[in-house]
Amino acid sequence: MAVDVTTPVFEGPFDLLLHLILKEQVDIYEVHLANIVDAYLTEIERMQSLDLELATEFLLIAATLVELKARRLLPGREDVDLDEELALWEERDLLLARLLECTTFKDVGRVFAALADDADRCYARACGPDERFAELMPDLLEGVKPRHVHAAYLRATAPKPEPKVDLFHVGVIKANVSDALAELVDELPRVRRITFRRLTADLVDRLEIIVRFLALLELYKQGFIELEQGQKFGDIDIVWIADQTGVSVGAIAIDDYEG
Amino acid sequence: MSTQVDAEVVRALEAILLVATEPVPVDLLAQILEKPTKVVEQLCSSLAAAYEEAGHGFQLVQIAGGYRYQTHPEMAPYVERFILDGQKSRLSGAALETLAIVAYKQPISRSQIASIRGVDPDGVLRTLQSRGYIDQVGRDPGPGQAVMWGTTPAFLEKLGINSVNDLPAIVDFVPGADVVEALEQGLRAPKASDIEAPAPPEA
Amino acid sequence: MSTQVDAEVVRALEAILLVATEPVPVDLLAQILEKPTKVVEQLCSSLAAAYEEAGHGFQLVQIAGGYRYQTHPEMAPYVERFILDGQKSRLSGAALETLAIVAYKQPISRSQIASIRGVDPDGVLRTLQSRGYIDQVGRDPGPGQAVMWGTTPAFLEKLGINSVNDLPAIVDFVPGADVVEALEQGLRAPKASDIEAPAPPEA
Repeated sequence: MAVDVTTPVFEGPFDLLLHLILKEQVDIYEVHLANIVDAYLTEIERMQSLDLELATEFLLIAATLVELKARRLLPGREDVDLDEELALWEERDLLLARLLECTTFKDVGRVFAALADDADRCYARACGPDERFAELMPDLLEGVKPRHVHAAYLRATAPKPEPKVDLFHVGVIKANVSDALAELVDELPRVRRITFRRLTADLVDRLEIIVRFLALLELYKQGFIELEQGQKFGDIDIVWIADQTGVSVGAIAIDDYEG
Repeated sequence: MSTQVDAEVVRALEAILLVATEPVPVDLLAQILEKPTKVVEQLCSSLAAAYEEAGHGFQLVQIAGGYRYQTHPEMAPYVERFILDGQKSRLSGAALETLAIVAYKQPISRSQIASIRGVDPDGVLRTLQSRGYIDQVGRDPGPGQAVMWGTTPAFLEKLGINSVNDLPAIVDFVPGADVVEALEQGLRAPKASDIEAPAPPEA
Repeated sequence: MSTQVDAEVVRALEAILLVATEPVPVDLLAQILEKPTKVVEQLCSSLAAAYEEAGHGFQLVQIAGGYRYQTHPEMAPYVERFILDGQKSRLSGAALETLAIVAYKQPISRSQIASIRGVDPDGVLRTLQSRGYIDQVGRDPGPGQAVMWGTTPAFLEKLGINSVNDLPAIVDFVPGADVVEALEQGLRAPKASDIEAPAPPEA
């Protein structure tokens, strides 16, 4: 459950690359290679023993980038092996194709968010027939015995088998302020105004809600957002007031709350 | 008060009454709409008359201390046919689990249920309430005053027990064999046979 | 068909839809009303238009393969004041992207999703399934028999659309020439002649 909210700053290699190439408007060769490799290594560490196939893929992409960049740094190399060159271009085309697919679905995701935000403003009638029709209503508990209720309770409260290796890193909840910031600067300019309750409705872990709150305070401190609370214990309204929509996380200096 | 303003208040009235699952007292409507009770009372009763006049298949009626939408008595045969033909007749697994949580942990708030089940329980709670298996049994005295849920006498009756104490006791949980296996499975590195070839990228 | 008869059918429609707890397919309405599906479809859509025209606080909408009553979006502030506990859950960016992939490529396996997103999708898939937005729709007939995922009616309701066919065409999202070029540019291995002095290495 907690998984999709502990989003790392970049959701994997494509995301990172897209960010570097498109949002930062730089070409890949002007970016610190070390940063890319670091980010990859972090990703790989995060996914440790989780999915070899994916980890391998990270490495392949990283290697391609290293190779591409190495060429830029070695101008005028004459002794290029043609086969090697072609293989590299093939790899590059593949990477380009996948980046395009990834960016396509990122855009669709934004449209989905807009559709869902609109749909969320409508509340369906779900009252059902009134008591005049009670006798006609099929009895949903037909055949249900106390032991079934007992079994259902056990099912509901049993620790969920999570095919995650988090058990090995006992107690480490992967939520930190910079991750939360990254999500917020992507999301808030889009929605403009939202209540804190709604913003965190998705989160189950208390720590994640707290981290989200700290990230908001950070944004507030730096003048990106306005916070309003009408009454004690009332909803906190969050309003994005910064002009820039493309605020980069790196631009926001944050206090280190971790550890 | 201008007609313009009234029209907006009437729209809000319609929206609130549409989602209400039980009759809404005029006082509460007045409070939400920030209008005098008398005005809201007046608007409700004209709205009810307007519906009747227009010949809708639904009515707005004053009942049990509040207003609610209900079907027009003349439409009862259609409603009955719909209930008999069109309604699901089994509780989903998710609904039964939620019902079980309410039964064992009552009184319990929506957010407590959400944190046990890990998902938003609103839809399921509505279904269970509309079937009369659970009901609101009070409010949390703490900040936020969350609605607390509990099971109804009808629930006990359907299960053939006298009190929730007659449900099988919950002992300290020991994971079943299937859960243990699933947990183990999750920790195991994937077998080669589990891994598919990645899909060819599409441009 | 006379207007008289139509009026009666419309009243019945209103009554049935008022008691329904999920969108009612036109087929089912037609069967209960004993009218041709086409006629019922037509009546539903005129009824929806009539409500909108009259400026009611509720709407009749076609969603997830059926018709349902819902509150008008403009009334959301009032409704939210009324249902204090009714906050709807929102989806993270990762969940939305994954949902987008499943919606357009269904049926699709976990590893196909992974290869598009470049990250392990298990956690997100679990969340989406527990919310009821996606479900297992079968197994890949190929070796490994991977579980295949697809979207559910709850997904359609969440997005407020009637069917996946109502989703915008995927070609509309394929990045424009400028983006493709920027990506191309970013990944281009330079020809020797293009190269000026290399950027100074940064610390």
